[in-house]
Amino acid sequence: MTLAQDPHLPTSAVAGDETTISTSGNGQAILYLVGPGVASKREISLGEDIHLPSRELQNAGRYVVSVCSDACRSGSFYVAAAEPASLTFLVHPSRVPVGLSDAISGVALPFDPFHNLVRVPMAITFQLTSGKTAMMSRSVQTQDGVAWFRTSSGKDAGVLHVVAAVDELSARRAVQQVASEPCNLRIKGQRTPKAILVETEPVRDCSGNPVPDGTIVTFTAAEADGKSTVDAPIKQGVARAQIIVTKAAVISAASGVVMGNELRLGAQP
Amino acid sequence: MRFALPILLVAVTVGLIAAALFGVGQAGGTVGIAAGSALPGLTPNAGTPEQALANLFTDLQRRNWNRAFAALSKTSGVDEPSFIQDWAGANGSLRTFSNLEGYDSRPLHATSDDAQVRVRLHWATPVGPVEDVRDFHLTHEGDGWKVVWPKVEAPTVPAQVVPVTYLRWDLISGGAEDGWGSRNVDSPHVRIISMNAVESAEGSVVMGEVVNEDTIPAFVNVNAALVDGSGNAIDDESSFDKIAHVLLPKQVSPYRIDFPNINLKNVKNVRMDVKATLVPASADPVIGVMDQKLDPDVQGKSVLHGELLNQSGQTVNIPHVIASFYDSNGKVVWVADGYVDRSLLPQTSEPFAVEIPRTLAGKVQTFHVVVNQYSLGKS
Amino acid sequence: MSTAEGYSRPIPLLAIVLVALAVHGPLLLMQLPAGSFDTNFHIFFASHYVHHWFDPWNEKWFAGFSQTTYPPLTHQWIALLSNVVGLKMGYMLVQLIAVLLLPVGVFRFARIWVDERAASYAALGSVFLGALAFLVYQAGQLATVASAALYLNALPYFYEWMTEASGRSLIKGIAISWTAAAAHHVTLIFGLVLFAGPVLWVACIDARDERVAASTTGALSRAIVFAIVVGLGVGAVLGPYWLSILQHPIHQVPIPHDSRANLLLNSITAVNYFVIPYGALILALPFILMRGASLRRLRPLLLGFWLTFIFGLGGTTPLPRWLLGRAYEILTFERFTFWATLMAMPIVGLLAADLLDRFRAKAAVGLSLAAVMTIGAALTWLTANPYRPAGSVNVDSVVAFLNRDGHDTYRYLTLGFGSELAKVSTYTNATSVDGDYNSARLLPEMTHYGAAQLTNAKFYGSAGMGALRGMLDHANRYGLKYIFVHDAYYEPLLTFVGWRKVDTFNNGEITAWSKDDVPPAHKIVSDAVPPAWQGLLWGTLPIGVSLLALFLELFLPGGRRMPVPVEISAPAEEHYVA
Amino acid sequence: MIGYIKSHVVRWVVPLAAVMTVLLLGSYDLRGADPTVQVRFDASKAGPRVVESLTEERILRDYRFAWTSLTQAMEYNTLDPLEGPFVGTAKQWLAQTVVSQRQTGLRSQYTQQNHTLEAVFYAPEGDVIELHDTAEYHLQVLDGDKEIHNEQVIVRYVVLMTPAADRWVIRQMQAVPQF
Repeated sequence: MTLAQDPHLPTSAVAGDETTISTSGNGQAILYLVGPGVASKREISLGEDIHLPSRELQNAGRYVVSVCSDACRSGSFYVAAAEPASLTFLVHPSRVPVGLSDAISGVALPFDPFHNLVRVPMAITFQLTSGKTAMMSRSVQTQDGVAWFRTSSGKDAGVLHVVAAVDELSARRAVQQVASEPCNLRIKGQRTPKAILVETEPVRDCSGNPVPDGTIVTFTAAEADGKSTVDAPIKQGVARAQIIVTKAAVISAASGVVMGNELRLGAQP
Repeated sequence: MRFALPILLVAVTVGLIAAALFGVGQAGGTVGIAAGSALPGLTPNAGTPEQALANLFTDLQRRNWNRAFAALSKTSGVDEPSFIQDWAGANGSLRTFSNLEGYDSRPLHATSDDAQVRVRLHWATPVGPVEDVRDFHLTHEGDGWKVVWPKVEAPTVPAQVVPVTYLRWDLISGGAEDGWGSRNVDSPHVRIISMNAVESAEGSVVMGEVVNEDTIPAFVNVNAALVDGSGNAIDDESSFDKIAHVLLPKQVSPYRIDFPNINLKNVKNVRMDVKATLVPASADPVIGVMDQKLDPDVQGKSVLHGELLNQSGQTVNIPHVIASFYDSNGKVVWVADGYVDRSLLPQTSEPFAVEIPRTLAGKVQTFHVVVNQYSLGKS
Repeated sequence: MSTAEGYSRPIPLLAIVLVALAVHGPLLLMQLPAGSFDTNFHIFFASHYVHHWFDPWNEKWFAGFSQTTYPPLTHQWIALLSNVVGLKMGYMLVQLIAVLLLPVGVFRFARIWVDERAASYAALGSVFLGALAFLVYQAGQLATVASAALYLNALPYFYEWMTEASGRSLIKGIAISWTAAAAHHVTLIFGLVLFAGPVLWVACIDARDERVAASTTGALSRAIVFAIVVGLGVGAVLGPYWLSILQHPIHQVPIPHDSRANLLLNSITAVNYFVIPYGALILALPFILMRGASLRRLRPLLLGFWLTFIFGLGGTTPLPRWLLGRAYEILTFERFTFWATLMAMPIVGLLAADLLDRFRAKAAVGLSLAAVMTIGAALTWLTANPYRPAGSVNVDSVVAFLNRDGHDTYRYLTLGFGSELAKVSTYTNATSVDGDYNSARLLPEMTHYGAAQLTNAKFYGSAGMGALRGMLDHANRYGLKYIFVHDAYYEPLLTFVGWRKVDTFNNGEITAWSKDDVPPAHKIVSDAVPPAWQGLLWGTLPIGVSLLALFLELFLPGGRRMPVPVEISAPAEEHYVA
Repeated sequence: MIGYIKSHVVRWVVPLAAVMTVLLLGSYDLRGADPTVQVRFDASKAGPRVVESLTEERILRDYRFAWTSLTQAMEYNTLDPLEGPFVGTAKQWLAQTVVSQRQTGLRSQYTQQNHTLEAVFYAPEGDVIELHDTAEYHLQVLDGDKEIHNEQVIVRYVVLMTPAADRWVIRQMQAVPQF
């Protein structure tokens, strides 16, 4: 039983393809295969070709082969990724105010069916559409298995569809374009027997997009010797609050850092 | 010896017991269960107003309601259920979770038949120790003093229908697939809009305000690390309960971070870090802060007080008030908070008060109050 | 044998042990102590030894603590037995062994003072002690019971060695004393004064009266030899314990305990710590005083009993505080009551003998009723007592939650779980910042407050809630992400400091809370980690001395001799005593 | 008497001691060695986003820790070290390797490790970084105690790391013949 020389290993192997190893000598020996996700051991007959099934070579990387009889002889070979089968597509942010420059970015990475990163350069197309309007279409060559883009947000609130595609493969993401800061925050008030009911006009940003419901508007009623405040959420486009004021007061509203108009009310008769 | 030794041992035992009862070596307090009572004859007589109050508080601590009520003056304008509710709270308020831990009493005036005692009550509550100052009126009846318990004005809510338009955000966590790239929901965008570090009696304090600039609710926590001249962190702490953690879109909250026993002189730099995560939230209830005024109280302390008005249709069990105080330049010079021990029933109001340090009273020009709240079963 | 003869003869020890087995065996096999205060604590310690016999550093509590802070013997035996019967039954078996050893110990201890017949009554009575039932079924003080039982078995050898200079007694006494220390150090430390003191005294009396061969000087010098050897051995056997105590003396703020309360000022405390433990013995107290004082030989025992009795009253008298100083705030005092009842038993044995001689069957019935009612009241008190451990919580869902989806990469806390905290800790892989052992706490958030477990924070008022707030304030520092709440009391605090309810278990009985910005837990650096050699000592010496004691008891012949029978002569006027 | 003791020793003590020894040994906690891993990191060429200095420190720390963990996992065939530093495909592959090694009785030792790490891509939002690692180490593969492979080797790895709650984790680690 002799092992004449090192095992003859494939010079190029592709993930998921089977391959063969040839050995020299005669008699029985043990073949070890250690690689990413694999550590196998089997008896072989020296001098015969050894068939490595595809399931053992699915993960790209470096494989060590060792053939042992009275002594061990080893070698290694690399398995490369197969053709792309999926795209990992990272898009940020998931929500973006309208009209912001360089606010949206995406990174795409092609992977083969066995989750190996495909490093062979290839062109990935990024497409952004808002409603039926195409906002951007760009083809980017992958480098080290990565392609990326960056662009500005649109003018209208709503869903922005972002697609990355290579050949028949595509990955789709959605970015919610939301209204920017409120613009021209205006309030009106109405006195009731117990208090003043104050409410905003429909709250919109400077592009006319409605500010999302739930956004807090702070109403403040300043009297000569104190003040009252209510943090009220916008519901169906309008924020409302009830403020107990008996004296002359100035009522104002603010949302975040944006101030609205003021209402001056006299004392309750 | 046959009789001498037993007699000696019994005598020493009795002597030791008497020594413990009459003040030599204090006995450990009861832990866990506030129940039981002293053996007959061992409860001191209410011979003084202070002793009458002490007996009353002991019974109230142990929830011996009948005995406590029996110790009240007949002139008290309260029935037993109202008395219990006044002391033990109702509607899941903070008081219902509280236990009287101790008290300090100070007589205000006393005659042979009548006394007024000011008592500072120390409550143990789930949100930390709470102090409450209350004046008690006592009268001499029969062979001892009795406490006159005032009539309790409990808020009543008329039967009504409060319209509700539900507005809340829920989270869908997605499937169990690999989260890389396919489940991107960005964290809310939150920004610290002001920060100020000052020295206080207890150490250093970092405070300011934070705003949720996003369109979704955010769970917010502000952390700060104090750094010395060599760039080493001295201490890191968080805003804990001195912040409204859940901020709705565009909502502003004060924050305060305490660094006990840290001298600000040793601090070269403050490293701020605001963490924001997306959380489910509700836009209700809306609580208005009415009639806010900064006035000195009877003890001369500067107190911001006002009324909280529940504008929604749900009971707010524990309201929490956080106030930021600004100087004439609009800089935050102090952040203080306080819990309200009565629950806030729908469409009703309850008073609140927040104290500010005496040294800062002169600096404060204006203030901003945020109301945080706990409602049973809505956490 | 006539009935009259039957009453005048000692009860065989084997029969007494069988009675103990018959009384306590079923209760333990039914796992009655499973709901006690400390059972889960002992099982938790044992579970660590199951997996890490030679590594006493336990990450599961207090973000890491050393188990060398508690003598390991009972836990190691549970760990060994658990390989066969599981942890819970392992606990019950070790507890049963301790309970069976107790009447043997009482019998042998009583023989130092009284004749065999009275000693046998003392031993039989000890099976029914309210204090024993209290410690086993309510408090779960396994180590105290085991150590006391062992110590009582060692004392006759001490007496024999002092009075007869018997080498075998010396060896066996020392081995059992070391074993008792390996089970519980506090018992040995106090036992030295309270139990061994009277034995030394009576040995000197016997020597002076020439009732034994030894001289007073000889007895004293042999006592010193015994004490030195035991002391050195205990130093070695519990070496890592002493080193850890020296490194981290207990400087924590005192934690209140009801056994330190004045029993006269709270009726329930009085019932819990006096009426239930003593039971019918309360009726015997005058006799104990009178009879103990009437015989010179019994006076050391009476004084030892009285001192222990006073200590057992906790804060009812100032004496324990005066004598113990700061240690008063660390110790709990129910164990002293247990020891007091054990010390009273020899004299109670005499009372039983007197009553049986005088009233025969009536006395037998009366004594039996008193014994059964004493233990019966203690068992009834388990459910009637407002101090009883909180009702058992099914923690399986909590354990399952922590053990899945990587939740164990964070630390957790339970609130309102009582002793079930230890049960959660035993079966989860996750670690906690809390724990159910006061002396092992080193985290400043806990030691700066006069409160024990965070899970019971509310019972300690502002101190407890202060400790809890301190810990929650540093949640990110400790990777504390999950809190399980079994008491709505804590919900407001959690809400205001930024925790959210994320799950409910057992139909809402338990809720799980989480904080979103907490990073995974990392190891907390501690100087309390014992070096490997201490782990090796800890894993070998305590179990080793227990095996040595077992070996010597079983295989060293002549070791079962009782002390020299002592004739108890009754005062002349008490004609009814034989 | 000596005979009496001897007979009992043989009958009881020896079996008892044997049982105790087995129980105690069964309880003994084996711990792996802590291998030394040298890592040099150059983040200057990454783009389009500039690697922040704090990020650079953390990646260096976490990458070194990941290799330390990998080394332990491969040597002792234990999965625990893989929890934390690895996620996704990288974790799955390493776990498969460990399981296969266990089944076949193999183990791999990575010693004398020197890693030269270079960042080549850092995403605009900082949610992924691609690294090239030129790793030089000594690899020994053993079947039981028998050495079947032994080499000093330079292996190039393409690594994708993503930020997790408190650290950077390796999501993809793929050896390539050249960059």
